[in-house]
Amino acid sequence: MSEELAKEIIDNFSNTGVSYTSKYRMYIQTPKEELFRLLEYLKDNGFKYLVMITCVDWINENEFELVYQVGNFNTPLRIIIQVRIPRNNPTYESIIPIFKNATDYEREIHELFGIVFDGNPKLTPLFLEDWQKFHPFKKDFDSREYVKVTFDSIPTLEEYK
Amino acid sequence: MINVTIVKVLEFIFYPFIAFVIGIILMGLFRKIMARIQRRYGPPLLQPLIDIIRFFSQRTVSHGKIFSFGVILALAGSLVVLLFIPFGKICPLCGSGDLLLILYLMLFTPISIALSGGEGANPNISIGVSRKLMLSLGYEVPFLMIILSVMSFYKTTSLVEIIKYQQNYHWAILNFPLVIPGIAYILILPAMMGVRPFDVASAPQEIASGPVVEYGGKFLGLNHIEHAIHMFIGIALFIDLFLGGGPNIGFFLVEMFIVFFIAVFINAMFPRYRVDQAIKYLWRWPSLLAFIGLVLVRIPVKF
Amino acid sequence: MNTETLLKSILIVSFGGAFLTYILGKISRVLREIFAVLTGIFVVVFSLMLYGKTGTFIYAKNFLGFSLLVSINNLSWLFLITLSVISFLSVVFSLTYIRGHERTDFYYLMLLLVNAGMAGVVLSADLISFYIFWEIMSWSTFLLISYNRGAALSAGMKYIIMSVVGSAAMMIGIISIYTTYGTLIISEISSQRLSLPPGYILFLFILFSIAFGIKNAFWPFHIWLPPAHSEAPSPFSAVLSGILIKMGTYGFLLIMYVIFGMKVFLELGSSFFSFHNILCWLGAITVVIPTFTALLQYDAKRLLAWHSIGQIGYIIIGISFGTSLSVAGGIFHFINHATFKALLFLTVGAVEYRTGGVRDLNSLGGLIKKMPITFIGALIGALGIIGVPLTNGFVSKWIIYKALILEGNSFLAFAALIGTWGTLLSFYKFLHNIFLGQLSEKYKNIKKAPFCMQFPIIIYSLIIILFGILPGIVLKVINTILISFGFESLNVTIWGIASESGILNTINIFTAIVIVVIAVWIISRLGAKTRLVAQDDNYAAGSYIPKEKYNFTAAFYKPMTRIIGPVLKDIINNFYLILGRGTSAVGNGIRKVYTGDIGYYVIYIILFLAVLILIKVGFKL
Amino acid sequence: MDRGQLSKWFKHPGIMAQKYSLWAVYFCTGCGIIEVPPSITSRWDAERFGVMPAPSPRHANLFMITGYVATKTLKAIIRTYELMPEPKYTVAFGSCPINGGMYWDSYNTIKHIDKYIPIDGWIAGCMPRPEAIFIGVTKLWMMIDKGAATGYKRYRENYEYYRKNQEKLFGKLPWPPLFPIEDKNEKLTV
Repeated sequence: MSEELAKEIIDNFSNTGVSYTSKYRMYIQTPKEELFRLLEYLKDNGFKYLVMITCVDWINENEFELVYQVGNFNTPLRIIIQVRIPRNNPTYESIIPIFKNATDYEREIHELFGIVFDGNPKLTPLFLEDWQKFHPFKKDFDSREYVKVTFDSIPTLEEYK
Repeated sequence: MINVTIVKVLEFIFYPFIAFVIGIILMGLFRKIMARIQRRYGPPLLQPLIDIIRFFSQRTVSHGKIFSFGVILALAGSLVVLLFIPFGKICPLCGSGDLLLILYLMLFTPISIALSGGEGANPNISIGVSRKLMLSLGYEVPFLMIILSVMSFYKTTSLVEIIKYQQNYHWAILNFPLVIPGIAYILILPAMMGVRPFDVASAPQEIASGPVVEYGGKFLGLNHIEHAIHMFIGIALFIDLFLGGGPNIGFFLVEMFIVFFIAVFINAMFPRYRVDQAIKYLWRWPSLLAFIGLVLVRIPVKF
Repeated sequence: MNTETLLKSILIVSFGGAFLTYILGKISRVLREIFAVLTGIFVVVFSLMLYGKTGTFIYAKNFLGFSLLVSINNLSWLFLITLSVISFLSVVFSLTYIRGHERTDFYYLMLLLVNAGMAGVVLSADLISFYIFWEIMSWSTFLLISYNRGAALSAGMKYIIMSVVGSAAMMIGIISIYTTYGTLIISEISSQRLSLPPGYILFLFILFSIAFGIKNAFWPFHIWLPPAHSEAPSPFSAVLSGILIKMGTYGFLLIMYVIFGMKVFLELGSSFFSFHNILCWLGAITVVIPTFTALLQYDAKRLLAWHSIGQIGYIIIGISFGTSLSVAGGIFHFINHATFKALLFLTVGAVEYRTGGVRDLNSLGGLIKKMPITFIGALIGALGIIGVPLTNGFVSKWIIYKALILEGNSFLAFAALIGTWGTLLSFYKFLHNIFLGQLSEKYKNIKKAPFCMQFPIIIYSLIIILFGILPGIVLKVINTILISFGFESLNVTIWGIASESGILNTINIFTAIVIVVIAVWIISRLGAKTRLVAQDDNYAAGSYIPKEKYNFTAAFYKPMTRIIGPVLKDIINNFYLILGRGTSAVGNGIRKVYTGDIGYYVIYIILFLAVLILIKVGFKL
Repeated sequence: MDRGQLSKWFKHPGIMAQKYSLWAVYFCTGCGIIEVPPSITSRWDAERFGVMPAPSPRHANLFMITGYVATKTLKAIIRTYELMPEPKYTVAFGSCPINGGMYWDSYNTIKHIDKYIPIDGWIAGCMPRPEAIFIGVTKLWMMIDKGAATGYKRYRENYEYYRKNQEKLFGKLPWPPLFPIEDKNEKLTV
């Protein structure tokens, strides 16, 4: 079942490749512009369930990779779509119109990677203590430096006296 | 004449202490038996007393005048009710009040705890108080029927006379029409004492112990003293009404501990009811028994 | 000032004062308020001077051939003093309450007219003047209920329809009494002990109990009361539920024990289905059903209105149970209910005045910090209506229960007793949702109630506590009334009743409570000093408390109302709705016949003549 | 365990009662809370020493910081600590609250908990077993006896310091300061 689906996707979507298909998994690489259409296409033939959205920081290619995973309730096949977006001041349109439950995934990625999803109403802090200053999951974030700045700078009682 | 007043004054002063000591022992036993049932060693018998002393040594906060005064009034309410309940021969104020008065004096404590809790402005307290009031409405329906059947059976409203009748003939629970209200009373006793299946009003897990959430040091101490005396009153009233009030104090204490053990074992076994489950239970079996008792007392059926 | 001039001057002052304030009101606001208060004071002073006096005097020679008399005895004195005090305090309360509204002089005219009508009803010695003052009272009540337009109009309409039906029933009763007794003067009627057939007496009793029952608003005739009380302006609903309902009680007492006498009333009907037994059971239903429907309300005044009906049930049980103890309890409860119900309505009025008309129990909260005096008033009122010892409500309820239990009638006693816990639940919700809990931002800067509003609240609270601790003051007067009714007197002492089976000694209870409270206060001083803290320093499971959202008021007794809610559907209300729809259908039918254009009427006349001729001719054949 | 010596009870009941009725705030701050249930149930019953979980911080006088403290939990810990009535003691479990432990370089855990709230006793072990908790409790008894468990006094005297640290970490705190910052003596009214 997954082979014909892969063939159809490759035919009618420009420069999208299917790197791996099996009974349970299918990996698709697609450019930024094609993602919306691809998701709608998959949702039409049964992939109604957005499992999760994650993000990978390719620092040396100076790119972020957004990974969308959609599932189908009556087949074990999971489709994983990888999209590359530029790393400096990254923005991308939100997929809430297609999958409503994407808000919190995008909110988390915004908080931890700093990618701004326009169209997402609630980009408020989720886990962290509303610090707009830094995005901890980016590779160039040095947490030891951050700890020295925020925590070690606070004096102990003896130093304070 | 003078030595009667002296005896009355002495009773007036020492009766609350006796009730407090018995109440503390009951609470201590409560925790000890619960521990032993759960196969653990359990605190010393006088642990509630240690807790109270610790509460009085802590400095806490108050949310306003009604908050502080309500706690004092709650304990005062319980003590005043205590003075009207005969305990064996001791009964300081029985001359100027009867069972109806005790029934209404028992309103003092829930109202003052509710008012002082309300001022504490915490939804946990409001939920706890609304549950306590609903539960009290739940067990008042059978309780009133039981008391009315006893009163109209003996054609008097004064508790002292009821005890005198029982001591002359035999316990109220033994002669026929009053057996049924007696059983109904045993069914609702856990609800009146706030024991496990019915401790929904002060549930520590759900509403952080309900009305007492904001009570800190001395307020919690006063609340624990009030709980001890309330336990004493609950059982003493049942004994006075149905088990003949005990000719002397020793017999009274024995009856008290037996009734108390029943309550503890019920507490150890049952999970906690929801409020509407508790009300449905209280309005089904105990109310039916109490109603049958009321009808039988009203229409003298001779067997 | 002998009694005759006193009685006449009460009527003149109250009626004259009403019209005077109306006229002066046109000139200036201050004059209107001064005169309104003056009429109130004068009526109170005059009724105080009438203590212990009796006598009947004629004040109008031949009004349609009858002479109208006015009389005073212990019973009417008791009602007079209560109604004058309550109306005076309501006038004082409405000085500031009504200042902002328009048509204020119309409001004062109507309020003083109601008071005058009530005074007239209580003082009248013959049935004609009784009926006239009754009508004045009903109509001015209707105009006052529909004072602030909108929903009040339909409430007033519902009230006036039912009270017109009641007055019609009373008029038929008065005419039939006149035909049998030949006279309309109450004292003469009660002195002729005619032996009338029981059926006829029952007919008279039913007529009068419909008239007084509707005004008294007990169970089957209660539907006008909740909308009327919640729509009327607060000072007037204090008068309405404090004393105006009690005119029905005065009427009941009049026909039960004065006009027909005690023996006739108690023997009416067979042993179980006797008239007074049915009335007792109606009273019992009136105690239970409205008290628990009050639990479901979330508008403060509607809750209080349903409780007025509930408390009337106690009075009805007391009066119609027939033993001296129960009648004493019933009369004492009427005075107590007048005090704490008026107090509760005034406190709601004060809250309404300060928060800009908000009465919804779900959106208030925390007003104790801003309006402490109003809170203390509402607290004492609530304790009174629940019947907590040391308040007057307790003594009267205790007397009624004792009477019921001594007769062994435990089912009635159970219905009455369970009403108390219904009142306890709904009045804790009333106090909690308005005064306790978190104060919301909207009411951060409201001020205390003005002095004109606090003065009546303080006076009522003192009366409740005073009568609670020393009930003997009122019980002595009631004892004289009982003797005048023909009951045997109770040995009443200053601290309560010392009957053989179970004594009530309020002074001992008071001293015991005071000593114990002082002792516990000393114990509480043992602990360390406490630190006063604001309302937001509260336990919220570790997080800081969410502003505006940390109050539990909306579904206060949800589990309970889910159980008793479906049971308490107002069947009586549906019955009246069906009745209303039926009458309007009949009306439409008749309108089809009288279409209004002449042609039809001519045809009807011709047809009718034809039928007559036919009958005449027909027989000939 | 001098609970039985009545003479001590009469000499200074406050201290003895503080020792033998330690109610712990039932607030699971970190991974150590998994050790508390076994210590209060039938195997190691803590209630025989008077240690009991308290339903609300107002009832408690012992606060156990069990395990590493996340930044967001610190806000709740400060709030609960301030709600507790005055003679109160805090005990920290394991090394993470001392200096961050194995999360020493993580951006969202607190390194030195005693910069924000005063700690009286430390129990070593990642995470201490119930026996270690009881030894800690007995050590706390000795400190209370000697009057060395004065965390709450330290908090009251240098409240300015603690408040400044807390605000440096969290910015503006929503709740007002517990003790007035200007003058040290708090206003006590009944």
